Amino acid sequence: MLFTIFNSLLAVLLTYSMGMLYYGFYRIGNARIHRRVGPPLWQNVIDNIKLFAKREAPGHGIMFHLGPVIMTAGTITSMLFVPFLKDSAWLQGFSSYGNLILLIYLMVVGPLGNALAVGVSGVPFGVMGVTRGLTRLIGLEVPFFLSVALLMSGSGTISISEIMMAQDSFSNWNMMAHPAAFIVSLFSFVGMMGASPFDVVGAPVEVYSGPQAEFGGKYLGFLAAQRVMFSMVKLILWVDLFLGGATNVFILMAKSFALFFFYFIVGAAFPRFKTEQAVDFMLKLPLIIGIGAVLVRFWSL
Amino acid sequence: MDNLNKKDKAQLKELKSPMAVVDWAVNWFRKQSIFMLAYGTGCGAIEIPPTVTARYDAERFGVRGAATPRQADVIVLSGYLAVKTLKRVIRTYEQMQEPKYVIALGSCPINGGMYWDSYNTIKQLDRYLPVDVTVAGCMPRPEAVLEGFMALKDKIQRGEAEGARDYRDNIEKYKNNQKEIFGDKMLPGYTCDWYFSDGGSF
Amino acid sequence: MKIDIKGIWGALSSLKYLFQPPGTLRYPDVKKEAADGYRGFHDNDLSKCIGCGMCEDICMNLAIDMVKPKSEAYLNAKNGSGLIPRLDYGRCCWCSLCTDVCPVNSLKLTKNYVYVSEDMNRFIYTPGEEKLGKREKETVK
Amino acid sequence: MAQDIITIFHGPQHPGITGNMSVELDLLGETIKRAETHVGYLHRGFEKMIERRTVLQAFTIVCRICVPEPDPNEENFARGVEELMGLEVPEKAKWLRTMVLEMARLQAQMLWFAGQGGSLGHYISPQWAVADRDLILDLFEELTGGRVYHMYITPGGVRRDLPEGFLGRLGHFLDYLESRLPEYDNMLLRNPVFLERARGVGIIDPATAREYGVVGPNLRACGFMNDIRKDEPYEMYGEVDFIVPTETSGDVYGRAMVRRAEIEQSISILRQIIRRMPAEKEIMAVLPKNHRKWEVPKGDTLVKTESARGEYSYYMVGDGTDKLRRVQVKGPSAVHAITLLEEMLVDSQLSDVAMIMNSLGTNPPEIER
Amino acid sequence: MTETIDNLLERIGRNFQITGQEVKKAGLAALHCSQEQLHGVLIYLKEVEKFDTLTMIGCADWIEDDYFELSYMAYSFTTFFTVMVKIRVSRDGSSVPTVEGIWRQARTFEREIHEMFGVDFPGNTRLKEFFLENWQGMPPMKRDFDTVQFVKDHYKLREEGREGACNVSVERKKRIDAKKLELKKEGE
Repeated sequence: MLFTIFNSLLAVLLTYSMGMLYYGFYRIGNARIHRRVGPPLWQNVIDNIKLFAKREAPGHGIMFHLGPVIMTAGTITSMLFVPFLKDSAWLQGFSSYGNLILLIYLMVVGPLGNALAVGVSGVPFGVMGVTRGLTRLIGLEVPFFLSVALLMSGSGTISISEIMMAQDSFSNWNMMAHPAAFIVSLFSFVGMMGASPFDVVGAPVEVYSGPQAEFGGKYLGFLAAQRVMFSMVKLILWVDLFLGGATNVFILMAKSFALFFFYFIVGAAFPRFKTEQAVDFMLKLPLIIGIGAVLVRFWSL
Repeated sequence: MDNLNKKDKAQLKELKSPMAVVDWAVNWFRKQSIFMLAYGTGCGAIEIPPTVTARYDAERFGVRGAATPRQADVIVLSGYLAVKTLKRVIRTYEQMQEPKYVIALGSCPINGGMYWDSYNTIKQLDRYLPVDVTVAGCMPRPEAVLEGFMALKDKIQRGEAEGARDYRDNIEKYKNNQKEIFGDKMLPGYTCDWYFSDGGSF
Repeated sequence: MKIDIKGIWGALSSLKYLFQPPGTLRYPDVKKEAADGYRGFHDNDLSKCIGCGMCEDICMNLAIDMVKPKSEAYLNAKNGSGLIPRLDYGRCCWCSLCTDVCPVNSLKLTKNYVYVSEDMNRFIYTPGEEKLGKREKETVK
Repeated sequence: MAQDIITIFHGPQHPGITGNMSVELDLLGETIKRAETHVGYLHRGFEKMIERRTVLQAFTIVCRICVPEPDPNEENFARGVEELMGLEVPEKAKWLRTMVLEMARLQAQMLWFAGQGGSLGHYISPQWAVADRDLILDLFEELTGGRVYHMYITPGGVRRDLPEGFLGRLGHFLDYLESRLPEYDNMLLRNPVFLERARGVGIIDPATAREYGVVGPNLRACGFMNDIRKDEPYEMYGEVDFIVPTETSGDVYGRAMVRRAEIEQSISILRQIIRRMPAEKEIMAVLPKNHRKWEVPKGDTLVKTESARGEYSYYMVGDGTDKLRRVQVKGPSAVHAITLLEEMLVDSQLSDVAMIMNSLGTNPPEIER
Repeated sequence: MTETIDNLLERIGRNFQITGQEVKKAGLAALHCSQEQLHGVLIYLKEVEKFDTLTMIGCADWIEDDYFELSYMAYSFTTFFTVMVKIRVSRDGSSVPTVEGIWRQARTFEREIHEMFGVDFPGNTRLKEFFLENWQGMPPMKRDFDTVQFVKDHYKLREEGREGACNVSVERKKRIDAKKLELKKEGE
């Protein structure tokens, strides 16, 4: 039991530092594309600590306080059901008790909790951001479910660990074995990470910063930390599902960074879609590929 | 990118008690990460984009834009303030979270500037809001604006950038001054006090 | 449904700057000299100033007051009124009319432009007689 | 189900607003049902201040009317005073004025480009465009002594002659900018997401454009070839060759294309000016030394200048003293930012507000002075 | 026959009672008419002469003769002529029916003149507060509105550090007198 708790803490620490590192790179990389120097690599950590060091934070009653907490809790719970490494006792969390379907549900819990808090705050921009987020979710989830379904039927299991185990060599990686599923999932991946062109939820020029509009001080600190950790969870999940998992932390970082780099270039190069354009986009190309792949799959069964 | 520069290290060596070190560290984090509220109040708004974009790149110093007052640390009042704007600025300032800072750019907030005889702009900003740093110029160049940010950083590190506390302590004085121009169309008291039923922070 | 491959490729082509050195002027380390004739802060050559008050007259912002200097030593023999201009940087707009109108070219604009203070009362300055901002907590460059 | 309309204020403190103004929006979901513009956050009472100042003193404040592009104001004011006083401007001064106006147009278009990208959440464009615009400001700094406010075009001529080697540096800059333009196109203007969002949004139909007196690129994007530089040539615009680019769609994309083409035209005009700049030294008409002796005779006139966002009109009234009786300013934004914008925004989406306002070139200080 | 601005003025003069007209410069003419004639002239300009748009409505305060001069500037995109139609209205409590029905953007211009000069435009649908907020007292653009006095009453100018300003001519006279006195003494 103690080992599990220690392992969980380690997972939190690892995702936090990995996330801060990646997003530090993200800011510097963006700055370079902008032809400027950019902040130091650890600027995100400084920002985060500063937010926690703010003396004041606005409150709107108990539900508002709970929002960031639910969000962070949701993130950490999802994290615990994702195995980080294969063939290792380390960084497994509770993944042996859960499966992919549970995880898909858990990943939605955080945003829903936040939606309640934003609703309590009564800020129209926040409410609008949440509405946009939920609308966008419809677009994102459909291709994601399709690719996950393909994967599950392909591997014949719903356990993440087992899916990961099955990918023993490069040619067996799900990315090679089920290229259609991988491509479809990449679209939802970019959307789930909140990169342009699917970042309409928190667009500052439209709805201030959407769901975060009313959060300041330590709440924002929680949300910022939560965001980077959640991004890492998604990266690791994709590594597990499609890139053959990782046997140690360095391989994990290398693989997840490759995915992160993809997200980064897409985010840097494109402006953002409107909400319905984003949903439209998701329900066109990815959906067609996805449905095509599913049909092919059932044909071959 | 020497974040802990020589000046900081020298200061750190002089500190004696652990609490002082903690205070120092908190101030260090505050000064290294400054979220600037994007509110173009006057002409000076035109020199803010060059300051934060590629040519001068204020993000090197940890200065970045924030969208809403809740997330911001510093409000840059760039130039003259019409009476109508001042009302919104006060409201915005009161919504920001402590510790919060004000940078004033240009001549106009100091003594009216070239609009000293205009019937619709205020003449002395520090009568209505606590100003931390003022930069001279009409408009200040991006270099001068950067120097303004550095002066603010020094002030934060010294622990003297407590405009918000000053505003709370002397709320009577500030509100009376504001009343002089708004008359009975005053804003309600300190925004947080009436906006949040549970009293703001805990 | 059409996929605009050319457009997508074009958009991605801007990412090539990721591998190129940035074009930022690293300000505090590298300073860019202001151009000749930049309208920065004032300087008054007191050996020439005749105290005519033309600068005070033309300034519509009432930024210039003619005042008695701290000591008579600042005045030259030709100074008719015994007064020199004092500037209020809470009014000045650096339009340069005062220097254009100066009959002996004693009042000039320099290339310096950085003056940051924490006190709004410290923006009054008599060029020639004193230096701008010798006090603490101020930045002058 | 009852329809829940919520009212929000888009501005004045909002990252998606151009300058310091605010639009009150009634929203049903994300669709705008009613829009109302609130201005006056920047009102300084310029007309009153000009009444109190002599002509020479007033010329230094008119440039503050429009922050992104101050020179058309100086030009208008100077030309109005010259018309009223019957002054003759030396030829070189006219060339210099034309050059400054074109440089100002170029930098204003860059600023528009920055805003257009920024309003779509594409953060490369503001970073690149503002940094490249800074190079023009450096040239301005050399020529006029100021980065943003130049106070260069004065009644009777211009204030300074060209610095040594200035035209060469201007030419270099133009070459640089021209080499960058394809990259700008690739980055934003041909970006599939931009096309998807900008086409068919914020349409002004030609009849409305005419009736409201929409000016500048907004008018030209509706298919009209109207440009004050061509219609009523001032300074040296009659001497240089340029075309007036037009589009027919009248939407955000059309306006973007017109502005993009105008950048090229400005570059070509500036190249012609570099070639034809006279060498003489005279840049000022002869005027009394004492500014209180510049008497403006009784009479009134209307002067117009084409800025990057459209035509600036100055109605100037002299009354025989050293001060002007009245200078009334109508900026290009005054026609579209209030009544027309309110009508355009109805039934559009909240996401498009920032983009539409940027593409119209809304600039509050010129509405309210 | 090419269209000239003189022909245009002549045609208008034939149809309406014009009290005065002048050509200011190429493409810019002014004509004076009474308030009753205003709408007729403007509708004629728009409908018959195809003056598509209203550039602006100018207003000048001639306080000596106690009237405001309103200039409606109509602009034609085909001939590039501007015609200023000028009317005189009394300085206090005057009202001019709106021209919003002819050109819609006149709404904004009238709204501004209403706020800045206090001229009433009956029929204008948006005649409410525009630039100023909660303004009481005299409209600010009137000539007799003293803005410096207003500033002194409502705002405080920073006086600290600005003491001791001297008048140049007074000081010069003092110094000359002192010199003279010195010379006199020396002479004695």
